[in-house]
Amino acid sequence: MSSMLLTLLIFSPLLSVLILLFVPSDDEKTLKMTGVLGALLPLIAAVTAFTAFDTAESGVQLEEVYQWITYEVFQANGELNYSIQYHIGADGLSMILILLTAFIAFLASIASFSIKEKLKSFYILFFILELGMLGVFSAQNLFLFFVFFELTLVPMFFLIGRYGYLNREKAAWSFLIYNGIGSAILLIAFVALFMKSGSMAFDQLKAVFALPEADLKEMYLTENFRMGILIAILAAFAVKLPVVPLHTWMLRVHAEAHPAIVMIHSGILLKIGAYGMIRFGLGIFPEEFKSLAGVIAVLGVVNLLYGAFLALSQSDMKKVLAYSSVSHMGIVLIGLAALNEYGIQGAVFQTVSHGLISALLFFLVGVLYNRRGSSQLHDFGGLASQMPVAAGLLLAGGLASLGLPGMSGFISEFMAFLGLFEVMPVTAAVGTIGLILTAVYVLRAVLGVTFGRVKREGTVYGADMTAAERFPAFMLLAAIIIIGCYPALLSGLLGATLESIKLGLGG
Amino acid sequence: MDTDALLSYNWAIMAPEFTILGVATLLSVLDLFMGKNTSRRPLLWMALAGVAVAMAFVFAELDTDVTSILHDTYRLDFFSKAFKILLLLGGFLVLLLAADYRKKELQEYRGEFYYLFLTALLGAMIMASSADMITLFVGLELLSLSSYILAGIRKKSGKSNESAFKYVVSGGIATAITLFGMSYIFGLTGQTNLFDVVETLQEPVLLEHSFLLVFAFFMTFIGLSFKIAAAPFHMWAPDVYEGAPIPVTAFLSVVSKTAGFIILLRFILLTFIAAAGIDRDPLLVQVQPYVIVLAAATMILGNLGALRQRNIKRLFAYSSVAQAGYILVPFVSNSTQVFELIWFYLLAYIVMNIGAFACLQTLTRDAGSNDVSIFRGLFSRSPWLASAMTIFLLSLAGIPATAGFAGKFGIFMGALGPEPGHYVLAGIMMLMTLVSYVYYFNIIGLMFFRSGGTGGRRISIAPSIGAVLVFCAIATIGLGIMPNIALDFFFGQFDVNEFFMNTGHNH
Amino acid sequence: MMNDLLHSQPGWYNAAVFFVMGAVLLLVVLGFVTYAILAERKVLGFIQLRPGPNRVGGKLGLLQTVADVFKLLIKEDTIPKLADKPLFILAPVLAFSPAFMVLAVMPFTEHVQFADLGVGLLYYVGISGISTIGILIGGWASNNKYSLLGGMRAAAQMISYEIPLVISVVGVILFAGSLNLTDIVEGQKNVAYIFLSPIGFFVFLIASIAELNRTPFDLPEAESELVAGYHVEYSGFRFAFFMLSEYVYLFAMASLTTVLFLGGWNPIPFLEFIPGAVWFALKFSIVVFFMIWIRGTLPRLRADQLMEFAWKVLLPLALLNIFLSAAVKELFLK
Amino acid sequence: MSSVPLSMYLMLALILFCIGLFGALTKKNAVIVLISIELMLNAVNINLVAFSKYSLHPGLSGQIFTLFTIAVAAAEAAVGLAILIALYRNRPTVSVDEMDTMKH
Amino acid sequence: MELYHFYQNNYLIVAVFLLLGILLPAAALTLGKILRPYKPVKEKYTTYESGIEPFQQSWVQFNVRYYLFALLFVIFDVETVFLYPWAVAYEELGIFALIEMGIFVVLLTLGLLYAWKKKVLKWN
Repeated sequence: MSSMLLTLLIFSPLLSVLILLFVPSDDEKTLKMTGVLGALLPLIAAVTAFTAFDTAESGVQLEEVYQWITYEVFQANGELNYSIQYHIGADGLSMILILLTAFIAFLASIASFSIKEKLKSFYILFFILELGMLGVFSAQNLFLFFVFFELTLVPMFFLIGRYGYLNREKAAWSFLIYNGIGSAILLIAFVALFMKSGSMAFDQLKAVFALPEADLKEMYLTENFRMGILIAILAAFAVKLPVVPLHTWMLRVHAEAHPAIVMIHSGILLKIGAYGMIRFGLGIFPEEFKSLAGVIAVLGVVNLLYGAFLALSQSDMKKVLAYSSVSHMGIVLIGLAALNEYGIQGAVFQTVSHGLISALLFFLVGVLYNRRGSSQLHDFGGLASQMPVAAGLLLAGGLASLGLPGMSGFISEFMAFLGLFEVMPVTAAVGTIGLILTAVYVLRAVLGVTFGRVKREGTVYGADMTAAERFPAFMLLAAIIIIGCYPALLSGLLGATLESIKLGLGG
Repeated sequence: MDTDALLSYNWAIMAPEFTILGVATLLSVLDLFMGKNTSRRPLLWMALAGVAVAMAFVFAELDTDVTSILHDTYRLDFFSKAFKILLLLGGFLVLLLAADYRKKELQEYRGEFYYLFLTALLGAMIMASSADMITLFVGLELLSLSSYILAGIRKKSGKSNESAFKYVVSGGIATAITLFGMSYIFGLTGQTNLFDVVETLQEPVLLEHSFLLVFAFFMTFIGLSFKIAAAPFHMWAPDVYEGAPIPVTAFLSVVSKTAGFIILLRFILLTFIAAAGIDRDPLLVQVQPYVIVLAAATMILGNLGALRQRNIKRLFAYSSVAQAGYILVPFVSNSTQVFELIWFYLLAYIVMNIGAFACLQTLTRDAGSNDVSIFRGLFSRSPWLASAMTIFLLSLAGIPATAGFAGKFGIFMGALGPEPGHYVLAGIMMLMTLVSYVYYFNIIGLMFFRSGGTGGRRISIAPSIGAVLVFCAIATIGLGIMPNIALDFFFGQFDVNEFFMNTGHNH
Repeated sequence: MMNDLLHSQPGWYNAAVFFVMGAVLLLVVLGFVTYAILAERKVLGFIQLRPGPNRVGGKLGLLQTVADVFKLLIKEDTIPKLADKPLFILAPVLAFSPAFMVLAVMPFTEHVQFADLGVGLLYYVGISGISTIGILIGGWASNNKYSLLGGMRAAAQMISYEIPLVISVVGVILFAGSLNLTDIVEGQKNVAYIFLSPIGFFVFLIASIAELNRTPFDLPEAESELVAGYHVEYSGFRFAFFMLSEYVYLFAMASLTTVLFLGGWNPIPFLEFIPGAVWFALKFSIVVFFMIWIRGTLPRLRADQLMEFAWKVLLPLALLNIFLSAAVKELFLK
Repeated sequence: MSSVPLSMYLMLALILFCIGLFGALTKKNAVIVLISIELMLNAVNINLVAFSKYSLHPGLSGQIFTLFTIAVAAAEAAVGLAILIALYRNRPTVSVDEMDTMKH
Repeated sequence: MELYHFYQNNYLIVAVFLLLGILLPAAALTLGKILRPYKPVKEKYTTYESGIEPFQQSWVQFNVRYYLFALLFVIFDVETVFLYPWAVAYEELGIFALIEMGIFVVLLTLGLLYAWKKKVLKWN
């Protein structure tokens, strides 16, 4: 039974979808209950999977392999089978992200209580989205990865377009088009890889590309080909991450979608970009990745600075957060470019911690928006006096975001920069400017809202956060602090996996 | 051909064709002698039964060895069986669509509709299992002539007539061009039997006339590309689709297109497989750039054309042009994959496109308009219909977990498999897929994001349409998740030698 | 001599000889037409109990037609101002030439035949169809309502009757196994096909009368309804050519009937001593007489009866005839 | 009067074909368009018959092919004309230029 | 070669007959031109309409039934294309060909029946 664990985990949201189909659409209470319980289910499964996971082992665990599709091709040199397996499993990296996904999704399901209309279809789409995300992180071959990857695209399109603010449709469209381009590039790269190497499974691909150069030539896997594929893959994930010139869609989504969606989007979906870069870039093409490290580092720094600068001048809280996401994702790139243990660990940490922090902040902004009908900075001020809890949480989140020691943000930034300083000190030094800027814009926004002058007299925010609102916020904050104080929780999980990545890099 | 030889033929293998022919004849006689005001519904059931019986015969023949009778003009091999299954499946579904077509004009000419439909189907089936230029041509024309009339069957509608006339003219020109090419093939070889043609084409003396052979290739290829509405001859499609009643449109875009690909495979591949082009290179390799241009042009024109359509039938016309472009891609794959890829894609195309047409028919009838705005707010009016339509549109757009994706994935494999891979073509195809997102998702957006539409009243779905919708939706999803069901069926039986070798004489 | 000529290298010499022989045949045909018209008038007169032409050329009026021809020759020729002039001029030629061309394949006796084509019958059917176009053009080019209507009617009638006509001879082809007219005559050495395929003959005869636009199928030129039909605007010799082509067709059709069904030059048993040419002439004359006789006897059909008769009676009969002929062949000739 | 070489037949057919194609694509009168298509098909017939007698591999099947082409061409013309008549009943014109009710 | 000459000669005769068929009208009309009078009067060149002033163009639209018969003619005439070769070759083909032709003719008859029932054969 335990061998089916991951499958059960991935497809557990389907059960909720089935139940939801039979719930009448006007029965709000049942819908909400089903939604929350439905999101709890994968979380429980994920924790179970975690307990079954042996952190000391480096390889992929909880594996399941079934023959799926076979293409028979008759060629001049005989019959050739291209087969695709249903192959899932998890190593440390996957496990962390699966846990993160289940956790944030659960909280997001609570955060979506503020949705008043079309709740039924919301939850249905939500669970399909969760299925896709869980699948993405546990897929062990390219095909499956791509299927799940695209599977997140469609529900997300609906979720953005149907639930959210005024310009949500536009946001949905730009989400679709940009991510469409990304996945298009990805698909071509994957198929080319498949046709040339004859396999789609990660481990087999790794083995193939570890072959001597002469053998690779024979399979037409020339250096140019490998480089081309790597660049294509990186470009595809760069859209997702997003890397600077390709980031506009993400701003729109963050500004227009419903907070619960943005929690998921910023907390998990963006992480697919980072995950993909680590998994495919580093995992399969370590050599080629090395030669691109300089470029990636520069891109990371650009991201960091650009995001920070623009966040400084935003008047909308959501925009501030959106740019801060751009900026923080730069840190992931920086960590990756370092290509050493610290760097990569930093990148992964950043992935997780930004997931938690941005989820928290977006959730809070959503809460405020519900009270005030706006998220413009100048509409707020003196929040601490009327909504102390909310103000406190906001402050805590802001501090986590700027990297206060003791919170998760600090560890990741610290490690990423530590890694980069080891190899590219100049670039890293430029990057640190971004950290300072971060502190400035976060404090400007957060302090302005919590303690600043009330811009307009008689502003009434209404009641402080309800229990349903407090729960997710406190859970997230707790997670942030726990990781910040006890990073070994992650690094222990990650250690063995990092080891294998390092092996691929040649020590 | 004496009496004994004729009696010795295994006529049983023609059972599917005889069934269709018999039913068509029977229906035409019955229709003549039925009273003017008698309902023509029994004819529908008979036609459906006929198609089902023919389908049963095809399945019963699956184990039959390759047999060819009538001096190889009729040939039963797996290729023909596999494609006949597609044709009959498509035919069956379209007939079900027609069961609900309540337009007054069509009612009046119902009888004609049924038996012309069957004769068209018969023509397509003859094409699927003939290996002689004359029978191929006769089958093609049987299909074409019947379709011309079908397109104009609402003879009191000016649009229907106009579309039929345009169809006749462009079809006639295409036929003439094809025939002109065929006449040169006959001239070079003195044979009309395809296998004899192949044999004769290997004579060294023909190398001196390779120019003529290349000429013949282009003429036939261009002429035949009319049937599939590929680039130089796609302009008829929008007009004809718009003018014809929806069941006919569905027939043209699905069954007729399948038939077009059948003849392309049977005729072009078989005839020219061993032919030498100019300078003695293999002809099929030499002309590949042109096929690529054709495929690319078809995709581009189809997708860009669809972008600016407001009329939903025209939109689907352009979309089907684009789909034809995709299916042309495997022709450059240089391997036997071309059969399986085309077969599978056509199968997927049949279920998804007929499903979409079923929705269209319900909606256009309900709204009395062909404007794309009929989709407004469909989800709130009729969630099931909207969900089904979404599945079909997603499949047409090639989103994973749908049949369309499995098909497109295969096509990419075909394009990138050979060395060097056709990256440009794959890139164009991917880009065009993205363009297609715009119009497919635009419909989805209308259904889900907008409200309004025809007064918000609910839409009733006729039982037969419901059956089509359910079947197509299940098949679309099923083939998307488990494409191996269909692929294994194909691989289990398909033998490429059987297609290219002249075996199976039974005398 | 003819045989040698046919097998020699073709050249201008051959062409010249053929030309002379063709001209001779043309004169013969013209002579036939001249006296066929006279004969027709005489026979009609006889049927109607009146003498017919009896002034010019003796008591029998032997020169009556000759005089008529000369009259036509010196008549003023008018082309209506509104007519389509080139087509107006072309039409009579187009009507006449095929009528003469079909005679090229007709085997009159064993030795008197011009072109011995393998597809003789098909040639006849194909070429004779062109005349319809001539008539149609004539009717249309005149730009006259009567003539247009006449032309259309003629065309409709001729194409309608052409179907049973061509299908009714399938039986004959079946028996002879050839389209060559000589072969067909040879095939009737023992028994004429009229006995083997009576229905075919019946259909053929009726259809051929209709094809010739003769009473009772002479609607296209019904004087009382359409003034004169498609040639109402024609005068002088242009008119003469329409008339001429009709009578040349009479000649050709009678010959064809003789060849296909009556055994051509084959003699009746025990009378072999009489030369083939005489037999042919005799059978031919009977057919011609029969046609004139019909004209004198039967009234004109109504337009709808005319068309429906072709499609609903003659065509099914012709189709039936195919199988009857095949049955006869299977039963008696194997 | 020696025999006519094959290339002459092919040339004739090609010329006819091109005239037909040109007419079918450019003529405004619908009937002429149909006639042009017939011309193209007849060019094919000339090709087939010429090939069946003079090609490298003479064979009767070309002539049989021609029979089928003729039959099909007739059917096509009949269908085309029938549709044209139906069209004419709805809108009295045979000008191809006026068949433009359907434009994006 | 002999046979080929025979073949060519036969068609030469056909050509000669065509020439004659055109020459005769040409000659006769030329002769007539010399002999016949030419006295144009305007009225002579008007269209004849039973003595009244002609009115309107006469190139009017034809009744559609003419087209229908033309279509029927085209179909049936061309189908005989198959009957003739069949009849010629019947001797070698035997009884089975008869059955095949039976099917063919039955289909033709069905077509005729169809036209009949659809009142295409009615002249009105």
